[in-house]
Amino acid sequence: MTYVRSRFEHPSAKPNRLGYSLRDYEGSLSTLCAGCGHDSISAAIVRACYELSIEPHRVAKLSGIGCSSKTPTYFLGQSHGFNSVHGRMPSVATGANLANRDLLYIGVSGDGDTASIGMGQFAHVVRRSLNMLYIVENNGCYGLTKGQDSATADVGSISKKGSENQYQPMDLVSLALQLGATFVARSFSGDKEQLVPLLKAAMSHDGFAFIDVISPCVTFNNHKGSTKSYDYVREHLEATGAVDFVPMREEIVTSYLEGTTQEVTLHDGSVVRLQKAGSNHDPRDRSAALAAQRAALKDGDILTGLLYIDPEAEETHQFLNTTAKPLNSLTEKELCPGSAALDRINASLR
Amino acid sequence: MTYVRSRFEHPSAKPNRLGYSLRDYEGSLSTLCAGCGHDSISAAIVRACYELSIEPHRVAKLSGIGCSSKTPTYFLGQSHGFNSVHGRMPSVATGANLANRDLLYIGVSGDGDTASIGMGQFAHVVRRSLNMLYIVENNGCYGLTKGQDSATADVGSISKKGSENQYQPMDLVSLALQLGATFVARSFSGDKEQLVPLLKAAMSHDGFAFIDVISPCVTFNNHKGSTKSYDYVREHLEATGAVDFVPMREEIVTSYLEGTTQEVTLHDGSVVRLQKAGSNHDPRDRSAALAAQRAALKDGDILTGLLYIDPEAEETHQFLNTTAKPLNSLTEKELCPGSAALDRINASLR
Amino acid sequence: MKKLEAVNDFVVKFANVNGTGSSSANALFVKAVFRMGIPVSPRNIFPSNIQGLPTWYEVRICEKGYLGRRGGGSEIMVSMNPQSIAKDILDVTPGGYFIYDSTKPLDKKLLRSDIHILPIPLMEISMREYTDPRQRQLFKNIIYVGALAALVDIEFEVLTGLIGDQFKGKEKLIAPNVHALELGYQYAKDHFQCPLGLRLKRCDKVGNRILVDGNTACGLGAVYGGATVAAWYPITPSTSVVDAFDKYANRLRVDAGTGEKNFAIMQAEDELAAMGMVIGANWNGARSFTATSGPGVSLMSEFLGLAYFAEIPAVLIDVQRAGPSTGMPTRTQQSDILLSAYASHGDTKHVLLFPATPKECFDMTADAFDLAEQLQTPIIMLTDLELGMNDHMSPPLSWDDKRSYKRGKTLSAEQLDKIEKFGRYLDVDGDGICYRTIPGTHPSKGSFFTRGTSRDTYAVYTEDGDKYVENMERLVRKFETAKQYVPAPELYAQHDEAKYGVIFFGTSTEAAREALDILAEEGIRLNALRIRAFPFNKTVDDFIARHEKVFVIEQNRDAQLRTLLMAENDVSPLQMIPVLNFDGMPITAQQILRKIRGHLHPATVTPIRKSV
Amino acid sequence: MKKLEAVNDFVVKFANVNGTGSSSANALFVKAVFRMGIPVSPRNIFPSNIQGLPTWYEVRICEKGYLGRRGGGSEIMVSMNPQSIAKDILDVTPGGYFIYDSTKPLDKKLLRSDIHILPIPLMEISMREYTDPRQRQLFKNIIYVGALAALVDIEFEVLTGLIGDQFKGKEKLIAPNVHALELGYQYAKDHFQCPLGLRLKRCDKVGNRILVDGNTACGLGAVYGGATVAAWYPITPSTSVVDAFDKYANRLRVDAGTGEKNFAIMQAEDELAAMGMVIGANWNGARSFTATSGPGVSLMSEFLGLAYFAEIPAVLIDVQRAGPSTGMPTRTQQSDILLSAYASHGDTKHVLLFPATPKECFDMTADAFDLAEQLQTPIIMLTDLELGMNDHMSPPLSWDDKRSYKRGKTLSAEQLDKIEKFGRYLDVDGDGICYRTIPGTHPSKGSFFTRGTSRDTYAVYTEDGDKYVENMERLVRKFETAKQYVPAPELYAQHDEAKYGVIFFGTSTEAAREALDILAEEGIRLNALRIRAFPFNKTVDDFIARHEKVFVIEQNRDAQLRTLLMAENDVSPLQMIPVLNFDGMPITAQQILRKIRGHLHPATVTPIRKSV
Ligand SMILES: Cc1ncc(C[n+]2csc(CCOP(=O)(O)OP(=O)(O)O)c2C)c(N)n1
Ligand SMILES: Cc1ncc(C[n+]2csc(CCOP(=O)(O)OP(=O)(O)O)c2C)c(N)n1
Ligand code: SF4
Ligand code: SF4
Ligand SMILES: [Mg+2]
Ligand SMILES: [Mg+2]
Repeated sequence: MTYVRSRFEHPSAKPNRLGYSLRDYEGSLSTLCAGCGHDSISAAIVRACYELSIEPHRVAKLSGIGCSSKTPTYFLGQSHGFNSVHGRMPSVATGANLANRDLLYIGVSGDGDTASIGMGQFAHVVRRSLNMLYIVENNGCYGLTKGQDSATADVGSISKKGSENQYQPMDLVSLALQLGATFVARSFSGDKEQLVPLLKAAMSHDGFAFIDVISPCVTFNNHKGSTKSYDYVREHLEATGAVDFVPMREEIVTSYLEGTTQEVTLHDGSVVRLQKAGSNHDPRDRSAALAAQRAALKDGDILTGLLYIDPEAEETHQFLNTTAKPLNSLTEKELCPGSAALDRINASLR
Repeated sequence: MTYVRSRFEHPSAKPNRLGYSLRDYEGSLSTLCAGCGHDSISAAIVRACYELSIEPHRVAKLSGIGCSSKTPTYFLGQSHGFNSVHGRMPSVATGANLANRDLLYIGVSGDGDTASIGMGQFAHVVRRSLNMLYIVENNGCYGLTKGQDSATADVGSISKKGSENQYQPMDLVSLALQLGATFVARSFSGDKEQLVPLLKAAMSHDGFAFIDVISPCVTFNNHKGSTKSYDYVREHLEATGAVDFVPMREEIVTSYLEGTTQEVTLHDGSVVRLQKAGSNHDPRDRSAALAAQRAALKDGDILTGLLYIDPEAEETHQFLNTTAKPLNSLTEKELCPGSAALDRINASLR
Repeated sequence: MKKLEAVNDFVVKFANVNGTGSSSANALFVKAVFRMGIPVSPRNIFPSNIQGLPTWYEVRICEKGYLGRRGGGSEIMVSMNPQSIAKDILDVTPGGYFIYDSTKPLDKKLLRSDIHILPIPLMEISMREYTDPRQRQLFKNIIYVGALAALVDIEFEVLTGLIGDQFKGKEKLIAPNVHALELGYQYAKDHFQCPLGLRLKRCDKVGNRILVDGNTACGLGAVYGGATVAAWYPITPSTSVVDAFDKYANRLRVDAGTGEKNFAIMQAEDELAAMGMVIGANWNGARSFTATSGPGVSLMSEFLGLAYFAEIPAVLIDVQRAGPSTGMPTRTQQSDILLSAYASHGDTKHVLLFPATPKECFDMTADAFDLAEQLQTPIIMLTDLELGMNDHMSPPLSWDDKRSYKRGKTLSAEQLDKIEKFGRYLDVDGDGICYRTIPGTHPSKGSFFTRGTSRDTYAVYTEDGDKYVENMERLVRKFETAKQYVPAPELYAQHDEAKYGVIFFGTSTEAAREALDILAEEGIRLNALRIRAFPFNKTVDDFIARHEKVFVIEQNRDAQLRTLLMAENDVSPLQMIPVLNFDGMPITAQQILRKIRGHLHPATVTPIRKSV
Repeated sequence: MKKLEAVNDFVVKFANVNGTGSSSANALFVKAVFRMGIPVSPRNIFPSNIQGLPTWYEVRICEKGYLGRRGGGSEIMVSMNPQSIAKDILDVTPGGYFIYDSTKPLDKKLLRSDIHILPIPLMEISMREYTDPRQRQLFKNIIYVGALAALVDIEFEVLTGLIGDQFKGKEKLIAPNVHALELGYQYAKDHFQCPLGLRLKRCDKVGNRILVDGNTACGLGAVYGGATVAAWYPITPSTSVVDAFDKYANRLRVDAGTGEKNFAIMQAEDELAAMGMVIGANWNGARSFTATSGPGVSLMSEFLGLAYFAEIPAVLIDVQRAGPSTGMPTRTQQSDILLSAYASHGDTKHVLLFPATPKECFDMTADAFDLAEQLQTPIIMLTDLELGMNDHMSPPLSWDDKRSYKRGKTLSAEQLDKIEKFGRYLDVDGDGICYRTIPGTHPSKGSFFTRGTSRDTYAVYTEDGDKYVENMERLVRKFETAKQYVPAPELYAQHDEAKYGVIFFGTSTEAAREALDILAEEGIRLNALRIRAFPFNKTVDDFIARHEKVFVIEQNRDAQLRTLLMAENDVSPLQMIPVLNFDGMPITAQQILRKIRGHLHPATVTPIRKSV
């Protein structure tokens, strides 16, 4: 259990545009193991919401079951949360989103929760391009049930018990790209400089935003031989280039050298700026993203950063052509056709 | 209901190497709609098993629920069959295969059975590279429940009711490639010249062999506007080049011009020969296969033929290092450690 | 030879080939009987297959107004299927009539001397008249309806009227259809002595009733009940519930100007997902439902336990079919009762509704949304294939325009402002029902964490045994409270002297009514009660207590409702005599009578294998 | 101040922090008591969390040999967790002892004058002695065991002996551990008057029993029972069943030469898949099982219905935890009974086994594979967290080397050759059990199509109601037959005059035994029966019939077994009085006594909120 509060917190935290301080975005004390990557991700979410000046009560947090899925209790204490059942968060999030298109939906899951029992629902929530942020806190194992290999464990990775994984890993990033996710990124719980802007960009994305965050399990999968340990990940990180998120309201201050950056403008006018790096590809090109990811996997590199974004993405409500008003706000007035209409129906049935 | 027997049957059918005639591989009368693509696939399976001289009783047929999943009753009447529950054939096949590694496992499923309710189990049976042939009879709809769109329906495809599908299709071929299937092909129920050799190659492959066969539903998805109708498919077919399967026993007779063909030799010495065609790529190169498939999809082409094969594929039993003898043949002798061992265990617990 | 004579009291059976468009012709016949003011109840007996297999349409005509399946053979058989002809001819009651397509000669071996054979060269006539093969197929069916009109004396203008209504907008189709009717009518007139001894005669026993299937009524109930999110996965026999919701919502819930929809329908990837969506939507304040059948309910078990324990409203319509497993997907049964009542692991109980008519399907579906939000728990409506997929004569659907949706204890921002400290699971009113909040309601108050794990009254995770027990006992209290909210049972004529009572529910109702009347005519008077919901309220206890023995009529093998009565109301098993039919066909009055008589005068019992 | 005096009869409780390696030290203490021939029963009370939260280890020492949880406070508390210290000190019985790590001073406000405070500067000692932080942590625990040795008079050589056994192969670890023990031992000797009034004294009440947890015994039972395919998905508290199977199979089932395995373990993607694999493997002739807990059983419902209806053997071990939903994953309950008995839609019934000791876990698991193949249906073993995850004193495991596996009615190629026409669902012997064939057995005979849809006796698909009913009634016959196959109930001392009977099962057994003895001492003699399986056989009927009233002891809220008795054996609810505890802790004799006494002399009842 981490007695210390999120690492990002310091008294200096001044109120944001809406007057909320960082603390207003925090949750209750974490009961995770000290040093668990998941706690860093919670801290990054707190930071991102704070910096984006999101109204806490306009966020809904959803999760499945697992250490990772416990984390929504540890951030955004003023938001409603729903810790559902194992592997089924996507469907609950879908129903919630259909009920009210106006909230920001943050789904937190684990690699077991998503890649094993949740694989089917994951694939389908991507396919529907539900407007939500879907975070997988990927530690390559089942933390809460004491460290069994998950479906994202790499071939040859050694479990704490000493057994070597034989099965090919499910690369959720490739799958999300393949299934048509409109925002796909990978990051590392240890790299808040990258994670926070990525989260901000994802939260500002209209459509399905997926971030797979490698998040070491210090208790069961942080030993030598594990490919999800802090050390291993650090050694194999390869970034697509720094990400910088500029909300529409702020004008762009920092200036970059000609041609060294690439900018993507989102619906709301905010801008995602990517600094070019070696392995860079056009983040609007899905095929290129898939190729880059395959190449990295071949070389045993962990490619992080924003891999793909479609700023024109459409989301479920557009497919369904639902009214702009949240469905949960409609009353008898809008919903009940009344007795006259019913009489006409009766007549048609005689 | 097709009163006529499988199209391939003709009295000329002479006994095969084992002395079985084609009829020995047939099943009971089909109760599917006349003209249903699925019946052609059944006929192709009959033909392939006959030509490969497979002992019918050494085959196990498994399926889920759907018109497609009914078909195992219509072929190989002398084989055991298991029509399980909707979307769960992969797990039943996995258990069956673990119990006896010596049979040939043919799984038949539909696009609803696999891409919707069965997505999770499909992904995981691929990941385990179970030694089986997995056929999806893909008609883009739920035939048995009267034609609702399935997850493989293309964007813009018009349902019989007239509604236009909004959701992006799940391309099972790309997913199988992405998930690491070691034999991946796509075919068309109307093209037996291609389908039969593909089936023979797949049955001879040690490891997970996947064939997605576009198989029009004449009753609910064969109208204008559907992208899974006979007409539409025929218009958009693009073959990777003819496939030719040469069992180890037969020596190669037909000769081809230098460089026009490509040969892949399987474990048992049989050979898959691919005739080069325009869109050809090396079928041993997974990335190339993925790229070719993406390109085809972009152009709205339906790429058929053998897209990928790994002749060195490993399968589940190798990962598990199980004994060569079928587990279901082991007796007390091999399985029960006996009382002496138990006494030692008791002692260790005092 | 014997010649059956009857007016407005016989059974006509159509034997067709699946997928040949016979259903609309058969429906035309039924609708005509209906419009002649004669009570009629049709039943589709169809295979789990799309095309080519035998399918039957059994029409009971009964001026007395009994709408349950009569059972026994049929007085008139319209045999249109060579595959099943041998079986079908045997189905005709001695003295009855066998109508078949004589275009192909009838196999002599099949002939019966005790019935009247009426050959009509249907295909021949239609080949002569029409060129397009599809038309030939379709009109062949209309022709036999025309023939029937002559044979059983259907008012022809009723038929033409129906054709007129059916093709409003496509007027040019009217003439050819009427022509087809005339072809059949004329042929019958010319070749047979019309009408037969079995005939129809206009009467006034229909009143203002409508002819509709239960699933359509459920779909409409969801529209009127304010459902905005429907999440489902196709499965027979429930698919038409969502189809109907879709149809009427698109007709009644779309903004004329923008074309935007005041509802969302999501075809899920499976039933687990469908229930997950329903739970997510209800949690977020939208009225949401799903419809499925047995296999779907099994798959929803885990989620139902979550909704029970986390106290999230949900509406589930289970259109039951014959189990177990895939069972007989196109046959009817009432066999998901125990599963539904106790779905999921641990100590769980769910509220059940048992509709018996399309009108109740409509009312109870609409009510289910109120109940779900008032009780903050899943409401499972148990209908079945017989009620859901067959047309039934039903009182007209009605809606009180003054009615407003009961959203239950849901706090608004204003209410939250007034509250000192909000506790999601605080039993403030002592009825076991606590106050909930919808996400996004208030900037700083009312947020809480919903979970399937144990928690204290403030929704904080706890492993404290006392707090766990307190919560579990409150849920029992809530279930007690539910007894006052759910629809009360219906009591039928009560005779003080009656020693025996009869309990039934859902689609056993019509057959039970008929059986009771017959017994009454014999001077055997039994009291009756129809259960409409679980938990059972005091009326049920009292009814059972008042009688020495109670017959419990069900359509399943294991007498599941009887088990529920014992388990929940401490009724002695010995007091309850199961009356069961579970062969997949709707239970009949005769089956009920046999069992009850067998018990009343054991002497006369002849051991039965099964239904008439 | 009062000073508790007792020999071999008190409770010691260890309060630790989750994940600090205290468990092996605590186990060392328990094993020492055990080796001194004194009956002991330890219980782990742990959070659903990996590290940092409070966890307790409650050790009951009872020369009389009662192994159930005693309840009440503890006579000795070893307080090692600052988080829970306030709660822990209150838990001590007046006159009892509170041992704590005095490295940090104790908050004065917490002090109690009615108990003895024994400060030991554990961390300080260990800091002084060891440098490596991990060692300091670990040895601190060993030190308090050493201190306890002096305080309650554990034979020191027993401890050193245990250390010796524990570190066979790693001898260099022996010395430091023994040293740590001595440090504690010495400190206690120097600072406190040893032994305390509460002390141990070697006796001979252990006999040849072993100390093992139920899950390990289940895993071993599967190895001996011939399981070759294990398919599972991790879930507390069942995970260690498959872990044990894995451990022992790798030790006993691997070919020494080739290293090839005579078994396959597959971690499935979820519980649906796990059950699918079990069904596929059993269908194909391999003995296969899975282990899970409540949520898993809910997810397996659909597949269980398929296995019931298609008649495929399957073995499912449900290690129950507190539901509903995720509930309290690390607490115990017996609340999956109804779900398991009736799992899945339609009319279904499943065979259940209720083990009460590790030896029964072993025997019943092995038997389950015979039963599954003999009855061709799923066998569900209902154990629970209390039995599965805690060490229990158990009779030694035993195996008859002459025993051979009963594979049931499975036809070999030779047998098939002799058969005229094979019918998979033909009830040849009239016991409801038909003959099956395994794929690949015979080139031309015995193949059939397995399905979840209705079929005739030759496994051919049918929608014929009669054939369906015939099959469903045969399944009832088979379930009757099962009564002779399943383990018979155990009867305890029967007094002819006794008006009251007591029924219990599984982990209520020890507490029930204790309660019955106490009542007997008071001259109240009750007859008792322990249920070991469902369906219940005649012995159960007779037992209930023999008594005016029967107390049914269960660890769930809704008296689920009582419901099952009513439903299946027509017992009147009024005859059965529920005795329940469902707070997640194992039921105690005191809880049982309170309820039974309350009923025997209603006068003296004091309404209880809950357990001691
Ligand atoms: C239906 C069901 N099956 C199994 C479990 C047990 N379980 C709890 S968490 C978990 C896996 C969690 O792994 P992951 O999602 O990777 O989360 P992590 O703990 O690694 O962050 C499992 C199997 C459960 N709660 N529910
Ligand atoms: C659990 C469950 N849900 C739903 C159904 C109903 N159902 C039967 S077949 C089917 C879909 C079949 O579609 P597909 O797999 O594409 O097969 P096709 O008929 O198109 O060949 C569905 C939803 C079922 N049998 N079981
Ligand atoms: S077990 Fe692993 S994943 Fe879980 S809290 Fe501890 S470190 Fe994090
Ligand atoms: S409905 Fe479609 S899929 Fe099913 S049998 Fe007919 S044509 Fe084939
Ligand atoms: Mg994980
Ligand atoms: Mg399909």
